[in-house]
Amino acid sequence: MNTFTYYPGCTLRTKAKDLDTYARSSAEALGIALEEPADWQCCGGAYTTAKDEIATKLSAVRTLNAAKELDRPLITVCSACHNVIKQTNYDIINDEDMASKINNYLKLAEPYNGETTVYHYLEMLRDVVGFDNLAQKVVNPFKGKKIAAYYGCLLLRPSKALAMDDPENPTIMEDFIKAIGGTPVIYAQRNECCGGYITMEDKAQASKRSNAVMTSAEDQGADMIITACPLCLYNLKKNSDSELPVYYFTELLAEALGLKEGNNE
Amino acid sequence: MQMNENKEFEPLIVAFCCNWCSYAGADLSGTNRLNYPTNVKIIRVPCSCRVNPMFILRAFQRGADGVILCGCHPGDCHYTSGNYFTRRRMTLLFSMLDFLGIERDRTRVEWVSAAEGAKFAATMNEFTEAVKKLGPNRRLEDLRCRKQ
Amino acid sequence: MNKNLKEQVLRASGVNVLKCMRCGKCSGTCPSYDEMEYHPHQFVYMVEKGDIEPLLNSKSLYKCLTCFACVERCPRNVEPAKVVEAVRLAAVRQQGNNHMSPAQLPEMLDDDLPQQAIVTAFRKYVK
Amino acid sequence: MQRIGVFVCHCGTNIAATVDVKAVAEALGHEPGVVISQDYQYMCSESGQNLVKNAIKEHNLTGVVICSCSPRMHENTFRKAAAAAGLNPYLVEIANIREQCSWIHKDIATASEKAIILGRAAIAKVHLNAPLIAGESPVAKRALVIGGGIAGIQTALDIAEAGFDVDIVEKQPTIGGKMAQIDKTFPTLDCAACILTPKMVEASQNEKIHIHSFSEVTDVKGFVGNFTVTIKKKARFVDETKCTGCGLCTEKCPMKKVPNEFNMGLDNRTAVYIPFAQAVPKVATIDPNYCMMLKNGKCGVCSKVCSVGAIDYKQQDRFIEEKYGAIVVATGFNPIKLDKYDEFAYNQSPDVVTSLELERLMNAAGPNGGTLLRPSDKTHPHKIVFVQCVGSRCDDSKGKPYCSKICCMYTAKHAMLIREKYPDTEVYVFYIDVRTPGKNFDEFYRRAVEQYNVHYIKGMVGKVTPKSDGKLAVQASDLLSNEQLHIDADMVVLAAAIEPDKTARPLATMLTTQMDTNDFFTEAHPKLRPVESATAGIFLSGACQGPKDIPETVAQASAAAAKAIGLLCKNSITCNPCVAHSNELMCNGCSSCEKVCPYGAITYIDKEFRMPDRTTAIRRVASVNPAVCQGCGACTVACPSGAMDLNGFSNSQIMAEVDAICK
Amino acid sequence: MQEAIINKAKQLLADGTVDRVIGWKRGEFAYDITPAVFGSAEEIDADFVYDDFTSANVSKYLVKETKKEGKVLVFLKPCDTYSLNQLTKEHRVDREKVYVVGIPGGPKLDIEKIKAKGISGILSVKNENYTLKIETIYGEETMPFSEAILDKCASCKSKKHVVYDELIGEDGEVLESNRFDMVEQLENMTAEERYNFWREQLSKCIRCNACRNVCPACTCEKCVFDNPESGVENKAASDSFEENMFHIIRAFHVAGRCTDCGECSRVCPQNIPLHLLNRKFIKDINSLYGEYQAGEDTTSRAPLTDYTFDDCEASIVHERGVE
Repeated sequence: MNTFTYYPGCTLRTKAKDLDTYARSSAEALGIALEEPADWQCCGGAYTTAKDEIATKLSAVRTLNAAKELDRPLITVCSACHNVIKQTNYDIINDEDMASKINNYLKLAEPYNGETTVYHYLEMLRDVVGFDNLAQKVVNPFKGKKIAAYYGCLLLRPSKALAMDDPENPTIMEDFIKAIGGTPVIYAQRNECCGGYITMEDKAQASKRSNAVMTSAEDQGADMIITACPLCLYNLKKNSDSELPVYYFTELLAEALGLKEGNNE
Repeated sequence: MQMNENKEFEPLIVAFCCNWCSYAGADLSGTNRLNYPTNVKIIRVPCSCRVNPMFILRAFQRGADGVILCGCHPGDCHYTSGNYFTRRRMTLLFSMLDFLGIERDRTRVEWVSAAEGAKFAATMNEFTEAVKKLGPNRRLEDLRCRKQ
Repeated sequence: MNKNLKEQVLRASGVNVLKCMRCGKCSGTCPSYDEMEYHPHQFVYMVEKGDIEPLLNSKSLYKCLTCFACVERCPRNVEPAKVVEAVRLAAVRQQGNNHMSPAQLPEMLDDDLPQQAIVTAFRKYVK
Repeated sequence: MQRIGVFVCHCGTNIAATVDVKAVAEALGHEPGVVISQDYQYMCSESGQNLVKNAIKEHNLTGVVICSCSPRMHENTFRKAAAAAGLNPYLVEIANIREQCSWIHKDIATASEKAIILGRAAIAKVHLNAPLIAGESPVAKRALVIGGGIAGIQTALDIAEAGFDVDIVEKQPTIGGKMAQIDKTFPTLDCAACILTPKMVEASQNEKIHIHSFSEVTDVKGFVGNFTVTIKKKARFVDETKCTGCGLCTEKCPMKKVPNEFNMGLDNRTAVYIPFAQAVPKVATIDPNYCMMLKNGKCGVCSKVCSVGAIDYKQQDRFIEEKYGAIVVATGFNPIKLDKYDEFAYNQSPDVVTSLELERLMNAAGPNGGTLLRPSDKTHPHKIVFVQCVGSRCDDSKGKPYCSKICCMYTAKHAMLIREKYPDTEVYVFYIDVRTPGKNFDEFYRRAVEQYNVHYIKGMVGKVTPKSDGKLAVQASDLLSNEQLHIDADMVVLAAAIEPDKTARPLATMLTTQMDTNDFFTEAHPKLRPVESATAGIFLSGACQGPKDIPETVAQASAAAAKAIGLLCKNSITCNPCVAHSNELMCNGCSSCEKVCPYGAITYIDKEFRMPDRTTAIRRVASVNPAVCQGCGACTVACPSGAMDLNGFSNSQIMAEVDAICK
Repeated sequence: MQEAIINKAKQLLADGTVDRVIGWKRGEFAYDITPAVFGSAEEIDADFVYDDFTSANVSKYLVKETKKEGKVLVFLKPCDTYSLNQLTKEHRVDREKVYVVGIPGGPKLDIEKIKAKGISGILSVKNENYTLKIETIYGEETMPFSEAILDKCASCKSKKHVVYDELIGEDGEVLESNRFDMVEQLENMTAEERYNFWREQLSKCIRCNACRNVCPACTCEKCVFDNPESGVENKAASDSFEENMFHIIRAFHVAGRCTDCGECSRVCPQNIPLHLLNRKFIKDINSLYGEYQAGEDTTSRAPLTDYTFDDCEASIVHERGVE
């Protein structure tokens, strides 16, 4: 059995339990053990790119270092955590000055220099499990369902740091949809921001953005949207006028694997 | 090696430059009036691959304090492959000199294109400084086989 | 022109604004364009000119979604979002200039709002 | 006994201001072997040269050292002067006391001291210089043009006009290249086919021109005047000599779903095909990737309908070898792939097209017979958005750092043609800069704006979103009005950057020519030798050297032809005498030198030697072909015994320079 | 073994397979074994020797012998076969004119190590069950075989014959050797220490040229150091530097060609560890350009006449190891 260090993040413990629960149960069914590090802190939700910001990067480095000490790759599932942790790791590797400031501050037993490999759960499905293998384990395929993958802004950008997929023409979620038997729907707004970050302050702007995303998906004939981000899910549901259902991709995964009751007949 | 009036050590630097890129790059730094020290004396060769390790050792033997070899960037050799051979030869030669305990900073390979006049001057300034710090070349010139 | 502020923004962002060729693709791709008073390309250009005060006081700072569309699509690798962030940091780091306070929170919240929204807002807008 | 003359140039004040030229001349006059040492205002001037010539005669000099500017500047001048005075030109050495001394140093004392040392090194070298006589090698009176686009065709026509045989190698089944795909040409709006196809026919009918279509260069050996080239004639499964181009086979071929590359895949062709009506040679070709007969042996329709029996399913690739005196590269360009630019939805909507695709959509021989229709639903587009600089002027991993040069003009052309033909269609052009240097170019662009009311908007499209109603939601910035525009367009046209053809790089390796990082061939000199490569005998024509429009391409093609003709006119060429040579008595025959020679100039012969004990022994020794050797010297270092040495840069000469400098 | 070899030699001479035999014969002392050419069975019976002191690599003699008429029989130990392959590759030896019989290799004995035990006046040395019985003019002495092994045999790289026409005895395998240990030890010293080490060693050089003369890679028709035209001619070193020049250039000239047979150090009368220079090059080549064993075959491209586009830059020397 493959074991990975698993970082759920704050939201998955509270408002996005579905994202977390089904990620775990599905991983188990796919022969992947996810192990949480003993004590992790919230990643901060957004990466501060500024070079003179050190304090805001520390919690992510602690998580990365915890994974390094366990000598296993680090898996994240929330798009935001994934973005923050990967960008932190990228900057530590590429910005010596920043790395030394962070290490000076943290005083770890051994300095952290970007040794940990960070995977998004989807990358794990693609690169460790393999979508072909996944397809073979599907018991309830989403046959005939037109599913629109929503990447949002966090999952792919900046592509230099995240290096997950082509930032303009991604296929990882579409391949995932094919693996669970569905038909992927490609729509232009799949990699545009839903406006989630501004939802507390400016509902109008958030709603304008979510509507743009939902309409684009509807236009291309989607039956449902999947996402990896709790904030996107909240925003697309709450702030758009669309009735299109929005799910976490892990929900569909669990359903396909027969681990969750669903309505995919 | 020469000493100027205030007795500051002035190293003698021999620079082998390939005719097509680096010698032209050196000319360009002249055309642009980019200064580098008089310590550097250039010997023109058709290609960096013409430089025999014997020339380098001979320069050290006769009193050079540093030897630098400049050629076209890998991939840009006028003769297509010359500098690739240079790269291997000099890597091994420098490694051997290091193995014999000769200071590493006395030897250097730098790729300078015909357009890189500024790089040529900067490289020569830097290299001269580095050799100056090492002081006179005694080890290679004076690796006394008969111990005193 | 405020030289110190410009230096500070350039250093913090790590962006070379001189690479900008004024194509406007950042502003063409920006999802918050209409909500912004100063647009991504203006941030880059005004920082280049050292004309930073107007940016410091603009609500545009809080309309940027940090979605990195401009960063990804800039043909010259300029990374406008990083400039916006550096200016925003310069603004909220000023005494008493936090953009948000915990007192405002209750009215903004609803039952479904994920934590990350609050965490993120405080990270971005509060020093 | 050597009699060496030293001549120190003031170069006006260029040298004399920082180097005490009198002191230098004085000091060098005391060097061993120096019989005369003089200084002069301008050594390169006529009177300066006369000074040298007179001294050679008067003092019966055996060597000359000129302390002046870089040898890259005037080495040839002084060599010629020496030759005119009866001294072997290779007995002249230059000490570079301008670029590498006076111009970079400020202190007169140290600069003068260095100038003396450089002079001394040159004197030490010239002591060991040997008179060299440049050899000659014959020139094959035939040229090869690689690439059969407008550049290659024009070059071939010009060379043929001068009376030389010329072969065109074209990898496609027909010549014509990109220009054949273009509809109209700027700024005159005359039809491309109307001006190109007569040239194609002219080329095919010219008895001096031999077209190898559907062929590739696979190997190049030799050197200027004497190249041996292997050409692969790919199997087209049709006997070129028999096929009449009647086209019956293409009508009857049952395999009709092959993407038509000539129309940029916008429609289909058959498995046996003639690329377009005016193809030259007008001969059918069978595409083995689609032909049912070639794939699984079932069909044979074309063979049955061909009345002349030209179909040959058993045809094999053929290789031919030919000798050429000159080679002209005319490999052209392609638009880049737009996979990485999906913010413009190129992969998502068939109505987002490249400019070259638009050419085909508008062309009378194109998929819609010349009526501009949207590829998705064949309706007439009412709003079209053009995006400039897609992938050009980029500093990222996706695009190209250069300006593709032709896009501004062809976009203005497209916009104008559309407005002319379909006045009800709104046309928007998003530009960063409109670049129109060229005769009548800016006037042309202004006409698009002023006369045809094309909306030119300074700004860039940031996102294209296809919608359910078939519209393309274009989101873009308008920098001058400082607003974000949202246009519901029917079509979006992307001006994709152009890049050199992918075959260029392997070809450059075969030809041992240089390329820049973008895979454009590098000219021998960016200003003064723009159509020659640095490798003698290889010339550059058209967009393989850099982005170019048609008139520029044709101009360069004729220029390359002129250079090639200049070479072919000679019966023989003078070789560089600074080449390697092997001392047979010391050669081990070990093959080390042969392995590092980039030109294959070294071969081995078995030679009989008399041994000290009066017996004879046969030894394998290296022999350098002086016409092939370019004088890099790689072999001299690979040789452990020192048998291999280089004329003009011999071991002892370089060693003497080292000694003089380190004295 | 000596008998088997002698019989083989006589048989091949008798049936006309070969015209001459390269082997070894005894010199002034019992342990002083030198290469020799034999033309007849009588000569072989009289002088041919093969014992624990027969360590000389005779492959180099083939350069001259194959220039003559007729075929030559040569007996090669595993390490010597690498030399022959390398010479064949460089066209120095005509393989067609050689009949190779592979014979088992060492370990061979080093007389200096026996003498170092204070044993002198040696008349003969016999190996009895890995104990050496040494007969001297002062009586018999004994010492363990293992203490008298040649250095080059102690770090043997291969027991495999890479070329032969026939074998006497079994063929062996390429070994995992410790031959780079000393090089590594030096690399880990400071530059100062290395400098002092080599000054100590090279100052012993008397420029006798034994290393060059024995080296199977040094077969130049005329050595650059003997050639006035090379600019570096110095038959006897005129200044201290020239010894260094000689040894560096010699090592450089054989870099990528040296099979690491160890003969240079074996024959050095001053016991200078010259093989370390060669091994340094071999070690560098292996680590920078991929494993390469000169003489392993006759076709591969030698590392110094080859390159890849992404070879490391010379600055790598500055970046690694101890300054």
